[in-house]
Amino acid sequence: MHPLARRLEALLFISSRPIAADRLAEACACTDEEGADALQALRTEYATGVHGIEIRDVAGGVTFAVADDCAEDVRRFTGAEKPDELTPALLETLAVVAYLEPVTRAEIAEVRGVSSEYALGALEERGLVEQQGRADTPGAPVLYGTGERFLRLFGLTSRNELPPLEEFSLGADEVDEIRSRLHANAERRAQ
Amino acid sequence: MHPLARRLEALLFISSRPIAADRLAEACACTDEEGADALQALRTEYATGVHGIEIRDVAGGVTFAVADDCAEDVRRFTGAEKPDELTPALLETLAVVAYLEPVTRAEIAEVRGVSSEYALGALEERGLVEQQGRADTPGAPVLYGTGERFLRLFGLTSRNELPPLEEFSLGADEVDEIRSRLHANAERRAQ
Amino acid sequence: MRAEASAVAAPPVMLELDLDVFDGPFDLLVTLILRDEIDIWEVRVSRIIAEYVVHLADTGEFDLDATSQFVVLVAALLEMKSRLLLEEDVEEEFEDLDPDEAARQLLERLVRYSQFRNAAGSLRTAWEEHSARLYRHAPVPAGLLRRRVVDGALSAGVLADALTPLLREPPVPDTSHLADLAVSLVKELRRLRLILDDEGEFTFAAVAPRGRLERAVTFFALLELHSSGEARLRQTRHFGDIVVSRITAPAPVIG
Repeated sequence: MHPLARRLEALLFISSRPIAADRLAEACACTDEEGADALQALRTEYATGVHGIEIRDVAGGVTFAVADDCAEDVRRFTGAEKPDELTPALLETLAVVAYLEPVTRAEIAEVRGVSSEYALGALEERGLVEQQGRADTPGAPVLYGTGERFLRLFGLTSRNELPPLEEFSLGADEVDEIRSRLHANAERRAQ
Repeated sequence: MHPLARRLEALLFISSRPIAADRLAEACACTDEEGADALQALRTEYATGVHGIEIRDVAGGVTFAVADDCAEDVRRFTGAEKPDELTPALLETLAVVAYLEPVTRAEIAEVRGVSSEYALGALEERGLVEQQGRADTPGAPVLYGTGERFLRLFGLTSRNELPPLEEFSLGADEVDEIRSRLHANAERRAQ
Repeated sequence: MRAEASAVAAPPVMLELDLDVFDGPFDLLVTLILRDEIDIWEVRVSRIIAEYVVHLADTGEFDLDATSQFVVLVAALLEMKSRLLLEEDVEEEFEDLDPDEAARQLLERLVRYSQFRNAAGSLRTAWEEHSARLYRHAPVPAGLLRRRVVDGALSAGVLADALTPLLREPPVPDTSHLADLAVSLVKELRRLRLILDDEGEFTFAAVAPRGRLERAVTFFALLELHSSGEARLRQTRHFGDIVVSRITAPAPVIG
């Protein structure tokens, strides 16, 4: 194998976190181009199905992960459990944080229409949401955001990979339907 | 690569401790002979100089380790890494492990009242908590405990030096009493 | 809407009421209010609470489910009342806000919220595909660590501190203030009526006691005075002081 690729392999093996391409080059004291070539060689070596581990691009870097078809054996052996399911309330709160971060608890509550204190606590405990300082507004409320673990568990390289929020807009029909229902209500109340 | 060798590779990659040869066969649900063949195939694949990691035989079994000629890159990389803080959730989990070890994941979750999967993983990553075999109870859950790095970080020579819980006049050696009190409180909190 | 849903789902609160405007089971009263068949202004929430406290004392049975249900419904009634109270001010402030405009604003909020709800759906798909993937969580062997672990970098005392909160018994929830509240609400009403008779007008800040709970009781008493038509409440800006003025003439002095 490419000598530089071997060194990258050792780094990826040892690090518990994904490593960005420029940090890899830095650690190997090589140019970015040499690093990119070596990484390409490593990707070829670890193409799907060849080894029991694969190269994954997540959370702003590169990392090794167990190949999907070997995961069951590993899980049985290590007793590792799958992460707990996320309830709809947790997923919804997480979506608000991920799209609006840095975001305060009050802003989250405003979007969701309900207090999200419990959901935020549960997401923090699971390491999916973290406190990222305080806002410069009166009361200096805590700002929440997502971190590396969020990207990893959702298979994202960066938050930019989240589909644009506009993609999730309601269809024109649905908006019309809600509008007419609201108008009917307003009229009834005005009478 | 040999399909069974891929599964062994995944197991060795994920495990932070050496795995005994007979346990490898068991984990892959194959005969000892098949296991030995697969391991031999893996040894050939990872013969010195081929990859950045190698297979080593150490006390207790087989493990992956960084190839000697790649060690300097790894050191350069770890030297540049920033130390992580221990968040309150991590400290609490670490305290539960330190005072109750050996302890299962389920027991930690019960006394803390929240799933501690993420916290345990993060502590393992930092080398503060390690897997120490399996319990003799149904499902043979993994037992967690602290290790040498934990003692050094906290300036202890042995676990007997853990500070007594003064408010409760419990000594560090009174594990049974700490355990039963934690469980009683967990139950009360769940009501 | 939420109160309506829970009224269907949870066990009924077995409480017979005998109020000026209504005579029958509590659940029926709530249903009638929700259907706009009884005006909530006519209902004195403090009376309902007082009756429930008496009911609990009489039966000597404490049904946790039914009581939680009762608290939820009473809270819903109070919320409706306080909203109605605020409506006057809101209308003054946004005189131009016609029903169509209100509907438009609500629509905007709903549309925005539904984007996030749908985004949560797409996150679920990603979670199902990626969350179970296995990464290595192993410490770097000591020989490969340039940044060595510093002996005693952390004090062992923090471990004891971290464990201590878990060893402390969780406090028993104190519900005694529920009964106290009902009693002091009656007392507080009496006090405010006396001030109103004497002064004709006063402000919330001038009469409210110090404690948070006590202030809440004073506030509920104001709501009662308003609903019974005894006083008019004015608040010129949000979180500003509330001016309370007498509506009914004081009883004529005879002889």
